[in-house]
Amino acid sequence: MSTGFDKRLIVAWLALSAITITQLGVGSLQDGLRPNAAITSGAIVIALIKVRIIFREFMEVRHAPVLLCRLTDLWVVVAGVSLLGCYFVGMAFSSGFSLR
Amino acid sequence: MRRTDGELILLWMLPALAIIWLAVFLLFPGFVQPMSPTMSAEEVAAFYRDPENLPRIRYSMIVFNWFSVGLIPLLALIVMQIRRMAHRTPIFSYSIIACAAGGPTIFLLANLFWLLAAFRPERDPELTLLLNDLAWVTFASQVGFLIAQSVILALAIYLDRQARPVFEPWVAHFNLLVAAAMVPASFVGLAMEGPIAWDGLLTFWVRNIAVGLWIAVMGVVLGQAIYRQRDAEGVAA
Amino acid sequence: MSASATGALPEEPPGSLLHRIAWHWRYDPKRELWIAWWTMLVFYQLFGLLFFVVTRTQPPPQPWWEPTRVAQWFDDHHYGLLIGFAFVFIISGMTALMNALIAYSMRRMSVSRAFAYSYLVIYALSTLPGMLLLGIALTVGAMRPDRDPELIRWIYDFAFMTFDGTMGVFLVGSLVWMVAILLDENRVLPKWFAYLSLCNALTEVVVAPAWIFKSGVFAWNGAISYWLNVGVFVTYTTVFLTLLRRMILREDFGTGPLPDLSTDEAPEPSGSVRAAG
Amino acid sequence: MTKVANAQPRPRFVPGQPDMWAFVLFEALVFTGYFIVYIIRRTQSPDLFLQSQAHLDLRVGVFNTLVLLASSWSVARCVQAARERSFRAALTNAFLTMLFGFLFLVSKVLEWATEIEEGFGFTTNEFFSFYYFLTAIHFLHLLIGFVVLAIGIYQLWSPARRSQEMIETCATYWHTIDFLWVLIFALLYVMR
Repeated sequence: MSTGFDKRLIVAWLALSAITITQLGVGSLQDGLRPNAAITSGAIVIALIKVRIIFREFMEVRHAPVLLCRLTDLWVVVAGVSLLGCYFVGMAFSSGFSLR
Repeated sequence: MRRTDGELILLWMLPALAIIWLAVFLLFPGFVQPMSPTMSAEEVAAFYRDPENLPRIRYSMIVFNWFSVGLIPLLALIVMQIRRMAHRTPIFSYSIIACAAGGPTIFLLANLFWLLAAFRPERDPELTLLLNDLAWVTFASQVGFLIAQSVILALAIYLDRQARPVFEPWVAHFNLLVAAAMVPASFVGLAMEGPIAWDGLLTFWVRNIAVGLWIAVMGVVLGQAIYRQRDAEGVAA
Repeated sequence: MSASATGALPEEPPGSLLHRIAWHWRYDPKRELWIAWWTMLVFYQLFGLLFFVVTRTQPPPQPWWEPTRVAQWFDDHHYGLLIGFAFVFIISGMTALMNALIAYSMRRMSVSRAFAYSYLVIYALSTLPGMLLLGIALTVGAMRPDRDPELIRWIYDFAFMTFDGTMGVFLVGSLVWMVAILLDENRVLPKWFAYLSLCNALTEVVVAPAWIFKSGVFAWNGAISYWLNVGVFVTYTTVFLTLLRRMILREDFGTGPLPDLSTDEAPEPSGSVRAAG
Repeated sequence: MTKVANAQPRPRFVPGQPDMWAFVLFEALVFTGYFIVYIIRRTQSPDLFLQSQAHLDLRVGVFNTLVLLASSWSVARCVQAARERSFRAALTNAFLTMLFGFLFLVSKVLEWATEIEEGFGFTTNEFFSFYYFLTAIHFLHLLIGFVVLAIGIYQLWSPARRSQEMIETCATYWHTIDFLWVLIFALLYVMR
């Protein structure tokens, strides 16, 4: 039983670290200094996936009552929607203003 | 030595403090005939520069700086009496402690503004006027804790339901009256002349006489209560 | 105090509000606590009304204004400031009863009295930078509109920076309350409220940049230094008002763990007996 | 539900005091507030933010994240070990967590020192204000985390204490430091 749990933790940790290391690749992208909606959305979504893994595996929300699962998932969704929403709405407004 | 002996020493400090406070009041040239808010910046600056006034301002305010917090032992003695009342909780004694911690700080602040105004009277008159305003408004308008301590004490007395209450009910009525007398002072900013200006009848005379009267009356009833407590303890022992 | 007084309580009569208040004044064993709690409720309502409506000093005006604009602001708000702050000064002493109630919550816990006393003195001190200095400064500013605008702006800065930029008293006060709740074994207040106090303390830290920035989200009226902080503070205040009310309902004047609230939220007459167990 | 969980039915429970989750969720909301403000301000002057962001070293950010993920992993292992009453392993993992936390602390201070040396301070521009603000408020959570971790270690130390509930509560706090950093990392270092 012990090793079973331990394995799950290792897998979670390796997955999280691997995702993080792939984000190094963004740094080597030579796209100049321009806003990039794809990278931004990717960064936010990946971060939230990582957060959810931390919730479920490390913080053991997996085994917690359904209410806590729902609440944490709700927060992940709210954070995702509001961060992405603010980014896209904000960008639309700022480019709209710069066009005029 | 009984506990009340120490309390009596604290209480008997009060007449000495009262004399000091009265002396400060008479020595400070801006009190006996209170400075008017209608004075211009030049007049205020001249008041502080006047070689007749300057030493009196400084020495009176230095003494006030020493003893303005002298009210705290009186409040502490009131706390000790509230603890003897027939209450279920220490809410009222805690409240008076909170008033004791908050109130005198404000008088100290007014005192500091006066001392600062007198420190360099040769500065720009506008600045002296500002310090003078800060001192007077702080001194006059800050009645919140004085009102609170009177009202809380009145509540405590009303709810002290025992055969021989610590204070007579009239002390509570008196405290409410004192609290009411202080209310107009907080409107000091609204008028430069008249009864609620900082040199006015309500703000200056009524309020300060109320404070003086409160200290005197509370001193006397506290004394009675402590001596009675001491006698009771003597009998018990 | 004798617990027997709670035993034979006459039922609360259904009459008018005044009758009910008179009944509580005469018979309710918890009247002291209720006086403090209602003072707290009324104070926060008045505080909101006076600061947001009468004086219109909340949300705060812009920190980047030029002196003449600041003088203009004082002109526009002349009577609101002078009358509003007069009422603020009158009610400021109500904080003493409120802090006494919170200190009492700590006294009811199984912790040292030192916690109650620390909180009491810290919050007694907090009224000065927390609202009185603001009131004094703005009263002085509004009194003489013909003052040099540079001096008026000094008054303005003095007022708003002492008000918005004072953090330590609330920070340390919240932490004292938090530690007391976490150590308590009498279940006076729930542990989650202690962790919420930590959140409140952490948002006090966030105000600090207001001393550095004159505009933007970290300024004294910025989205982070002001609005988020106010949002957290209002939540925190609402929560502790509710929890203190429940504490008074559960109060049994014993020294052991506080009993649970029965479902109809009525205090149990036998509460004082249960405390002995 | 996953198959594994079905195979081993366990009673559902919140690790540690459920109360700590009030902190986690409330603090998550407060940080969402900070992030929203940051993103809105960022979209209003994207060039300034991008140019300033280029002065940050993504590798440092990745390193920070890896260190904190490792600390989260070790504190999770600490909880598992304590649950199985193997306290020696639990203590080792708790100290390991402390070590990772300390590594993060040092690397953060070094990063700040580098930025300041290059002339990028708190008031340099809006990006750096946010950068220092978000990293500093997170740093404060980390410092509190050391106190929390110390409480956990104190619990593990003596057989007389060892409250599983306390240890799990401390772990929940520590994970909060981790997941908040994951978001800060994405927003400060990665997003464009």
